[in-house]
Amino acid sequence: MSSHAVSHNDVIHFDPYGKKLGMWLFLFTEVLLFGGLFIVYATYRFMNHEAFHEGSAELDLVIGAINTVFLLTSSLTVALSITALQKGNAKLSVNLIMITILFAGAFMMNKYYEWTLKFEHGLFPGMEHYNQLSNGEAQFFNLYFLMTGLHAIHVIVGAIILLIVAYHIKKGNVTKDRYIYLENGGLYWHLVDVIWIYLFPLFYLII
Amino acid sequence: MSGASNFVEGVDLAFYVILGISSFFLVGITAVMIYFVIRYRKSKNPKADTSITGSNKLELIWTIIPTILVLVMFYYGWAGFAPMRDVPDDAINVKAIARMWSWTFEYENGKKSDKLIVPKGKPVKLDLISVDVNHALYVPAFRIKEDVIPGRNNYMWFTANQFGSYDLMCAEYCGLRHAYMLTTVEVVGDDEWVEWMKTPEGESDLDKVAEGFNVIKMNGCVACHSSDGTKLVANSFKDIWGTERKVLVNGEEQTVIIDSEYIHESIYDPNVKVVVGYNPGLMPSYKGMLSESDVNLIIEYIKSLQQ
Amino acid sequence: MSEEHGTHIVEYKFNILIWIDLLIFTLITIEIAQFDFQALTVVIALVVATIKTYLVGTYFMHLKFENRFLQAIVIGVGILFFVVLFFLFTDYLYF
Amino acid sequence: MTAIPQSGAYVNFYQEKRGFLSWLVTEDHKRIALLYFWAISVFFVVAFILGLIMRLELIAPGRTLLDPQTYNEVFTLHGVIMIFLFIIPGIPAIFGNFSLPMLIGAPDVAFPKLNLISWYLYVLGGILALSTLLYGEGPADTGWTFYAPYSVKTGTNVTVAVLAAFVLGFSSILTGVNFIVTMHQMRAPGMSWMKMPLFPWALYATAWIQVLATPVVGITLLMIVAERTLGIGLFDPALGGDPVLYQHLFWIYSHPAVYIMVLPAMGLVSELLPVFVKKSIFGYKVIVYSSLAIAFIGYFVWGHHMFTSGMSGPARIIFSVLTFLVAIPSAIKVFNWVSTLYKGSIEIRTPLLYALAFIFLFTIGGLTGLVVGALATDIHVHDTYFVVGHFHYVMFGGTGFAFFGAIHFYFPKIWGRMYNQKMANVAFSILFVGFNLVYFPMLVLGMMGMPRRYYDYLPEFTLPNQISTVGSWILAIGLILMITNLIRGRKGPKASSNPWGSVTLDWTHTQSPPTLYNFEKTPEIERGPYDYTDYEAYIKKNLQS
Repeated sequence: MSSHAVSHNDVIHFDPYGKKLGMWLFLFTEVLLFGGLFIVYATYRFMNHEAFHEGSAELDLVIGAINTVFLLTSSLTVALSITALQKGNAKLSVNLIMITILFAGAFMMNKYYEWTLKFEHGLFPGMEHYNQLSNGEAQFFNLYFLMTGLHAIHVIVGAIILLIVAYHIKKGNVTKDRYIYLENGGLYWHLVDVIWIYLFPLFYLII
Repeated sequence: MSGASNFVEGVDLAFYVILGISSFFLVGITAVMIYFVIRYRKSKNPKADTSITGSNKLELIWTIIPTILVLVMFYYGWAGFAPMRDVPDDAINVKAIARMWSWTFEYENGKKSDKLIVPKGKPVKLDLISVDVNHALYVPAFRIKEDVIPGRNNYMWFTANQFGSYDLMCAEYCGLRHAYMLTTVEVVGDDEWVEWMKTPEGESDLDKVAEGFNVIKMNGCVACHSSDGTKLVANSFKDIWGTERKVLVNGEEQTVIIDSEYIHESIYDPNVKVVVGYNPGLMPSYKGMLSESDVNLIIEYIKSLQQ
Repeated sequence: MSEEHGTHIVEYKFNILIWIDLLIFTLITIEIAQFDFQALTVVIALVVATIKTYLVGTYFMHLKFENRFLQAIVIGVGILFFVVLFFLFTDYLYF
Repeated sequence: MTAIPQSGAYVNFYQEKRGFLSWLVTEDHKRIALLYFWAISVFFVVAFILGLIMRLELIAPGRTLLDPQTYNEVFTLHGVIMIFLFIIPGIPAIFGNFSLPMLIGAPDVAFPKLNLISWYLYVLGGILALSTLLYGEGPADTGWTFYAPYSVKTGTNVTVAVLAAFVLGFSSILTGVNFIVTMHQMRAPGMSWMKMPLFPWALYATAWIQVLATPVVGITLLMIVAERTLGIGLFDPALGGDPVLYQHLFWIYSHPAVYIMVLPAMGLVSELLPVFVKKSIFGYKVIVYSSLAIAFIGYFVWGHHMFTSGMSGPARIIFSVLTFLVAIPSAIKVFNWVSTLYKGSIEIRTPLLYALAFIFLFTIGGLTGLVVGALATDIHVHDTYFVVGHFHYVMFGGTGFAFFGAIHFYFPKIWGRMYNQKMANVAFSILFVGFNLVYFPMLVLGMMGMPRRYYDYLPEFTLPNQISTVGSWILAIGLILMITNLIRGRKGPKASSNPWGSVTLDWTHTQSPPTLYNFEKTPEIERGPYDYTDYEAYIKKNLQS
C-alpha cells in the first residue's frame, strides 16, 4: 500500500492468535448484548411466572426442536470444515461450509414458517390477539420476537461471513497454513449456536 | 428534637462525618502537594532522588486507613437511612399522586388537596403513585426523597417536628414543566389538622387549573399553544383572556373578545373565526373529544395565565 | 509468527462424537421438560444447556487447546454475567 | 540502537502521503488519532456552548433566554454530546490511538482497518446525534439517561438519538477490542506486562470495560427503539414493563462507563508526573492493580444511582458498601501521585499544572462521591445540583483537565512545534478559577436542595446560580485563550524531539512528528518505564547512536 521502503506487511506481522483473541473479545460483546435481553427475560419471568408458562405453551415445540438439531448439525459441519482445511482438504472444507449454510437456510425457513404462524394467530405486537393478552403474556411474546429476531439476524450475518470465507478458501487466500479467518468465522457460528442452546429451553421448553 | 423532620438529625450527622473526613483529606492532600512542588522545585532541588520507587509499608497504611474510614462513613450513611424504610404502625396514610406536572394528596377519608397538610409530631406515610412517568417526591427540609414510579408502589414516611411551610418538589426529570412541579408541605397543629380534615372542601381553584393543564396536555394542545407567550403555530394561552382579537369570518374582519363563548366555539368549530395572522385548517375540531366540563377546565387554566 | 498457536487438529470422528452427545442432551432436555419439577424446571433446563455450551465451547470452539488466558477470560465473562444477575436480583427478590 | 535524526532527514507521517483523501482512507494510528482529535474538538466546542447557554438561562429565576422545551433539549444534547462524543472517546481515541503503539514500541495498533472503521462509526454516530436538531419535534428532551417511560412517551427524536448512542457504543467497543489485542500481541521485545507504562495499563483496564459493559446499554437502547416503534411495553408499566429495570440496565453500563471516562485520564496523569518530577512514579504496581480493581469493582456498583428508586433494602446496602470499596483504589492512586512529588526535581510546566489541577479537582470529585455513595446523604442530594457538581468535578475537572494537559504534553510530538508556554499557563489559571466558580456553587445548591434539570428555580437559589453563571464566562475566556494559543502554536518555534526530557519510548525512540511506523527499528526494552536514573545520558545515547 505504501511505496515507501518499509511496507505495511514488513512492519505489521500476520498474527493469527491476535486475530483470534480479537474475535473472542467481539464474541464477549455479543454475549453481553444478548445478556441484556436475558436479564430482561429473567426479571419478567420472575414477575410473571404464570403468564410466561402460558405463553410458552403457545410455541411449537417440534419446530423449536427441529431448529435446534439444524443448528447443532451446522455447528458440526463448520467444525468439520476447519478440520478439513487443517488437513489440507480445501475442497471438502468449502463443501462443508456450503452444507452449513444450507442448514442456516433451513433454520431460517423454519423460523419464517413459525413467525408466519404467529402472525396468522395475530400474536405480533399490535395485532388483534396480541392486544388481548395479559401484560405478562404480551411481555413473553415481546421477548420472544426480540430475542429470536435478533438471533435470526445473527444467523444471517454468520452465514454471510461463512460464505465470504468459503470464497476466500476457493481463491486460495485462506489455506492450510492460514486458516484463522475460517476459524474466526466458525467461532462466530458456534456462538450463534450457543445462544440458541439457551433460547430453546427458555422459550419452548419451560412448561 | 432539632430539624424539621425526624430524619434531619441522622442525615445531617452523616453529612458532618463524611464532609468532615473529606475536608480533612482534601486540605491535607492539597497542602502536601503544594509543599512538595515548592520544596522540590527544580531550582532548589536540581537532582531528583530516583531511588524512591514506592513503599509497601505506606501502600498498606493508605489502603487500610481509608478502608476503615469509608466503612465508618458507610455506617453513618446507613444509620441515617435505615429508619426511613421503617414505617411506624400508627402512621397516617396519605396517597401522593404525581402527574405531569402537579401533585395531589389524598387522605384516608377521601379528602384531596394540592398541598400536603400534616399534623406536627405525627408520623405520616406517603404511598407514592404516578399516573404517567417517573417523578420523585422531595422535601429538602425534611431530608427525604423517593422516586414516584408508575407501576411500583413506592412509599416514604416522616414525622414533621416544626410548624411551617416547606417546599415539596419533583426531583426526577419528568418533561416540559418539571421545574414547576412544586407545592408545599404545611405542618399544622393537631387540632387544626383534625378540623381541616373534617371540612369537606370543594376542589380548589388551583386544582382546576392543574386539571385544565392536564386536559390541554393530554389532548396535544400544547404542541401548538404555548403557555408562556411564545408564538408557536397558534396563539399562546398567556394573557389572552378577556382581550380583543381581530378574526376573519368568511374573509371579513371582525373583532371578538376572548371569552367563554369564543373559546367554546374555537374548540368545537375552530375554523369559523380564525385570528388574523394565523392559518385556518390547522386545528381539528374537538367535538366529541372534549366534554363541556373539559372545556371549562381549559378556561380555568387560561384564566390562570393572566398576569 | 506462524500458526504455531492451536494447530491441534480435532479429528472428524471426534467432532461427530461431540455432535451425537449434543443431540442426546437435546433429547434429554426435551424429555425432562415433560415433567413438572416446579422451580427446579428452569434450573435443570439451564444446567443441560450449560453442559451443551461446555461441549461446543471446549471442542467445537477449540477452547481446550487454547492457552490459559483465553480459557480464563471466557469463564470470567460467564461468571461476570451471573454476578451481575445476582446483584440485580438482590433488588427483585427482596422487593 | 535507533538513530533519531534531528534535521529534516526523515519522512514524518504527514509527509508520507498527502491530500485530503489520503486522510480519509488512512490506516495510520497517528492520523486516525488526529481525525478523532478534530472531530471530537468540534463536538466539545458545540456542547460547551450549549452549556454556556444553559448557564445563561439560569442566571435568574424565570425565563431569561429559552423556553422550557428548548432548555430541556439543550441539556439533553449537552449531556449526550459531552458523554458519548467527548468524554468516552476523548482520551482513548485521541491520545490512546496516538501514543499507545509508541509507548509499547509497536508500529501500529493490531487492527488498523478496524481502527479507521471505528472512526467512521464515531462520525456516523455524531451526525445522527446532531441530525435530531433538524427534523420532527427536535432533539430528545429526556436527559442523556433516556429514562423510561418518559423516553417512550415524548414526541421528540428520541429514537434517532438513541440509535446514535448505539452506533457510538460500537465505535467504542471496537476501539477497546483493538487496544486489548494490541497490548497483548505487540509490546516490544523485553517489555513485560510490568514494564508497560501506566497510560497503556489504564487503557487496558478501560478497554475491558468498553468490551464488557457497552453491549448492555446497546441492547437496552435498542429496546427503547423497539418500544417506541412497535408500541410494546418493555419498560412501560401500563403494558407490564418495569421502569426500574430500565434504570438497572442503563446503569449496568453507564456506571462502568464513568470509569471508561476517568481511567484513561488517571493513566495520563501517571504518565505526566514522572516526566516533570524526573523520578519514577511512586508505587507503579499498586497503580496498575488499582486500575484493574476499579475496572472490576466498578462493574458492580451501578445500583448507587438508584438509591431513591424504591430498590429493596438489601440491594441498597450492598450497592452502598461496594461503592465505598471502589473509592479506595482511587484514593490509593491519589496518595501515590502526591508521593511521586517527594524528593523530585520538579519543573513546573503547563502539562504538569494540568496534572496537579487534575489531582486537586479529582479529589474533590471523589470525596463528594462519598456523599452520594452513602445512603442517608444520597437520599438528600440525589438528583440535585450536588450530583451535577460532583460529576463535573470528576468528568470536567478530572478527565477534561487531563485531556487539556495531554494536548499540551503531546503538542510538540504531534506537530513538532511549541506553543507559547507563558500564555498556556495564563489560560490554565483562568480555566482553573473559572471551573471552580462554575461548579463549587453547584455543590452548595445541591445541599440547599435545588433539583437538577430545572429550567426555573425558587428565589432562594439565585445567588449561587449567578456566581456559577459568571464563572462559566470566565471558564469560556480561559478556553478561548487556550485554544487560540494552541492554534497559534502550530506555527510556533520548532520543538526538539524530546522537549520534556521524558524516558518513555514515544519520546526517546521516535522523532517529532514520528515517522509512519513510529520506529526505524523495533526498540528493545532495557529499563523500566519511569527509570530516570541518568536519564540525560540515556536520552542522549538514543539520540546519537
